[in-house]
Amino acid sequence: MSDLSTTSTQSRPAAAGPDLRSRRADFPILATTNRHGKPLVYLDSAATSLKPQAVIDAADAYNREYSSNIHRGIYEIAERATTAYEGARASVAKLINAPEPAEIVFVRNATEAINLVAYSWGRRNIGRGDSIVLTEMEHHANLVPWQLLVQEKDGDLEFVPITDDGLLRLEVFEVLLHLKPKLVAFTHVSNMLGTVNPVREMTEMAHAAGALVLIDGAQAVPHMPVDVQELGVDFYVFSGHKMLAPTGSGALWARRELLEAMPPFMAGGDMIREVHLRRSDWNEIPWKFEAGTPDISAQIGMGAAAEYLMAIGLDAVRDHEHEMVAYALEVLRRDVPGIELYGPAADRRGGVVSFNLPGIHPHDVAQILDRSGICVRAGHHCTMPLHERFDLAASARASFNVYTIREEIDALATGLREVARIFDR
Amino acid sequence: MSDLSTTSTQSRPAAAGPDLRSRRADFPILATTNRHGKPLVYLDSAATSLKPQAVIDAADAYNREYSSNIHRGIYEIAERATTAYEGARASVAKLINAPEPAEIVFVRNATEAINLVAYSWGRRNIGRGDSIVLTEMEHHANLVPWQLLVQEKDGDLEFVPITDDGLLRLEVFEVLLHLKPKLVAFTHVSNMLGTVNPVREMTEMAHAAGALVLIDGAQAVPHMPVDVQELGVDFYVFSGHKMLAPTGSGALWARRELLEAMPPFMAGGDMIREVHLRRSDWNEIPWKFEAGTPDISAQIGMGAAAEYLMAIGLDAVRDHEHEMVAYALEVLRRDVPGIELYGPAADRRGGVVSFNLPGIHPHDVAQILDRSGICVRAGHHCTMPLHERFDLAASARASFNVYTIREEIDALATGLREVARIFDR
Amino acid sequence: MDDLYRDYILEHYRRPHNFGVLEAPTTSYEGSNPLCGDRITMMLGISDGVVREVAFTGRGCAISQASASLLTDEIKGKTVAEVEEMTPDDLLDLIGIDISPARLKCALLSLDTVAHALADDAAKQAEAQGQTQA
Amino acid sequence: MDDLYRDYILEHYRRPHNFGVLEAPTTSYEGSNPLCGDRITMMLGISDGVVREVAFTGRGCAISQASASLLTDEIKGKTVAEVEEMTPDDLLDLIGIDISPARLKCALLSLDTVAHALADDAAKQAEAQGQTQA
Ligand SMILES: Cc1ncc(COP(=O)(O)O)c(C=O)c1O
Ligand SMILES: Cc1ncc(COP(=O)(O)O)c(C=O)c1O
Repeated sequence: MSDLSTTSTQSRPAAAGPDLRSRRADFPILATTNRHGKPLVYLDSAATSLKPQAVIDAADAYNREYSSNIHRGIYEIAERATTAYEGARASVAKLINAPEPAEIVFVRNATEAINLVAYSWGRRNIGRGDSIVLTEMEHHANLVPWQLLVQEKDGDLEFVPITDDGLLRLEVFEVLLHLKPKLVAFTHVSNMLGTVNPVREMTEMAHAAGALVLIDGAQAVPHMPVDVQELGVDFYVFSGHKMLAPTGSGALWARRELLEAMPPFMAGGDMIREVHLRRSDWNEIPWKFEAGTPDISAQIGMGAAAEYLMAIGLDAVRDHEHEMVAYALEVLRRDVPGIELYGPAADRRGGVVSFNLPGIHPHDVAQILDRSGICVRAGHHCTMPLHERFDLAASARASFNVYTIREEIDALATGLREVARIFDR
Repeated sequence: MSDLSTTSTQSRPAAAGPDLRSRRADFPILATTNRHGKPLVYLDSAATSLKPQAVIDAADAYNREYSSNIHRGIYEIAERATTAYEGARASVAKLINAPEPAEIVFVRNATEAINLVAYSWGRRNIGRGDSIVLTEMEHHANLVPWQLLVQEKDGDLEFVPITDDGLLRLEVFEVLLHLKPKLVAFTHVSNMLGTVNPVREMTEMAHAAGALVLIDGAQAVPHMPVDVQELGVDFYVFSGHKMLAPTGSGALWARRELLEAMPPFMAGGDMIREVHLRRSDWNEIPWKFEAGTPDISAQIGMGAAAEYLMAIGLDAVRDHEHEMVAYALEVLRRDVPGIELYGPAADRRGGVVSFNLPGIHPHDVAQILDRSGICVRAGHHCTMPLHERFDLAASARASFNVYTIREEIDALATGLREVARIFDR
Repeated sequence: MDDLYRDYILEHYRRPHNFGVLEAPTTSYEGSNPLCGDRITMMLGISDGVVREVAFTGRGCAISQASASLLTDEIKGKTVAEVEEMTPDDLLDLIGIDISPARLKCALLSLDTVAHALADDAAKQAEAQGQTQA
Repeated sequence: MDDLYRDYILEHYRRPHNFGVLEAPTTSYEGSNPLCGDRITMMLGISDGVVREVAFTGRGCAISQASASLLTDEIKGKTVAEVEEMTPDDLLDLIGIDISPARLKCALLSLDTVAHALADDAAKQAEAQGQTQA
């Protein structure tokens, strides 16, 4: 398939080695074909990742062998469920080097995690005139909850602008910090530009100005080593379904003192210590924030996904995706005439490449690629203000994960030439 | 196993017929045994239900064949996922005879549904001095969110008391309605007493007094025909995991006008129409309330569970569970000396029987039953105030579902005699 | 090769009919599909209950633009009542290709925008009539 | 027959040692485990740094009650320092049966309550000393 291997220039990626081949065999969906018999070329991992057999099996085993509620059952399968659920918490804590599993709150997704912080921490700590600093490249999940909060509390939002290359303008950030914001919240990796932001440096700046820092790690955790202690941040959120885990799983990490001081978000069973008709008090963290029956099977799956990623090694994951991105930027630029590529150079980005073909709407691009089994996203990728910033109505996006291979990027390039051909007829 | 079949008195239930036998074969977990090789006798369905193969397969197929994000993908597997997810919404709507699928909001569980209403409808509609009427038999999920709301808004909670038989005292309800509450919220079926409350009658009374009505259907939907239009209520909530579906699935139903007038609860992707840096507007219902990537696989499973239940027929489900409850009350009363049983007679209850053995803590009861593979719940079942009402520290609870058979109730009776024997030695 | 990008669709996309502005439209409306960034402004010149003139501008995908091109051809010369009766299925028949659920909004944006323009016009006339009667 | 309900555990449950009230305890504490409704009040009589007297009342499951019975036997006559050093594992050894994770809180409630009672006592003495010094 790769008609490029002979012409490759300075970065000459090795063909997918035996490791990667056998890794692909872990993902049953990669053996499927589409309605035209074409194999799946899944380049939409930033939207949601594929699931390996180990994760599917972990969730399945719960349903088949020990389906029961957790924490309160004094019988064998309930104890097994509790152990598996709390074990998953420990695995997820390890994945991001959280100091203790109790600091991991399980949630449905990154969106819920941010809303939890906005409702619980935010409503208590943001008052009239207080400001929150975000950036122009935030996903709606890390923007709209803060809009609602400042509307309610009469606070302000400020935005770190970006360069045309898609990098945050730190000199403006510096100035915004003079406003003494209470919170700085930004994405670790942009889901449209791919930009990897300098979290540690910006966190130091924010802390020096007295702000807490929340990082949206939805596009970072599955793709690179993340160590919340080394980053020094205060809140870190991510989604399970983007890190090989089932939909319905996700996590908020925050420092113990913060979680302990925060009032509950949702209320109900399991998050309480004592309930009377007119007052109640709360359970310890993390359970204080996990009201009702959690998504036991999905979170067990998330634990399995964390173990799967750690077994590959997050450095290896990062290297692989870096190789894919470098290769994609090179091939697309060279082989797809007129393509517009957004975002910074390969060494400053995660596994995301957004682009447009001149004069062709990304919906049409995606639709034509679909015939060949190639899945890319088209639209605003939940970053409308960022698209406005670049004066784009929409863009197409290819995004990678541990199972992505060069041949898929080759297929994308071939597919894009076909799109151009159809529209040029 | 049933040493009772010859001595059975007035209600002589038929032995589990071929239908029920083959239905049990649908639940893979029922073929498992515990560490002592004893078959599973699962009597904790009120905590969470077992999952049939059809549900496991539905969730699995998503993970194996068309794992992708919904609503925005222009490629084959994303369209399949969107169709399956929205199809599940239609099935769930049909299960409770909702006028239209758009009135079904997918949530993690009943708890989230109630919190959604408390945050979104409640914070806008409950003000200083406004009252909300609940009952003494509410699950913490339908109590603590309202406590938080009235604490914030300086409103009041009032409680309908219950009789010693576990029935709501409607004459007191009548009086409480003179307070002109804004909302009346109560459980359709009590998860401790099993009481089936007269929803329709109470709703008429509440509406006549100008209150809206929210029903906690967590213990009703999987066990009997529920028709929200016939009941005439305003909000109806339930959990998927108690109705044979995966954990992580659940639904809020509310009338279109209510949902449209309510502000969003969580904010993020998918729930918006347009996002600018400082303001946004909202998507149509139900998506306005589904921020971020939903639990696609679990909700698809919930659709399959709804279809599974409808295929059995909810009247048949209700009859079966009624038979089990009548049998359990009869057998336990007759064969377990001194047992204390809580709640009303069989014809006013769902598939729940709570009890205590005199002088023996329910934890010890559950633990000893576990040896024989019998799973019952022990504790307060998230109804602390109700336990206080009966001056109980805790109770044990057996609860049933479509797969429960008389032999399991016989096993429970035998097990309880063994518990008593051990403690009497 | 599947149906969606037939030559005549692409032809309508490349050289849309009735693309442009009316000098003095009786009614106009800007419809948009924020999720994909499609935008269409429909301008109608109505007299004696008949759509005499129609033009549109906008940007968007091939489906939405071709749909607008085909629809404007179709409604020109029709009575307002006839246009109001057009259903999504009528428009889809006109387009003549299978539209997948994900693209329905693109295909139907033009009709939706026309419907809004007509509703605005009807409201204006009702108001005018109200004022005359008052 | 598994380990949990051995005869000596049931014996301690039925006839717990040191069950009752002290007339004038130096310190006492009520611990509870709201999730299961277990409640234990521990009363200690301490002099010269030694636990001279100990009694408890309460209600709860066999495990929590037997644990309190065994623990009170164990600490009577020990120095405060020795008692403070007792770990959950020490208590579990004393109970001598395998406790599943779900029952750990029941088993450890007695020790937790004693620890609170001692902490209260230490705080009281520190305060008294502070006042003397002031
Ligand atoms: C009556 C009732 N309401 C609400 C709930 C809460 O359900 P969930 O934990 O699924 O949110 C339960 C389940 O425990 C229940 O029995
Ligand atoms: C950067 C970023 N933040 C947040 C989200 C929201 O993730 P979820 O939909 O899982 O809550 C996404 C995913 O779309 C994302 O890319």
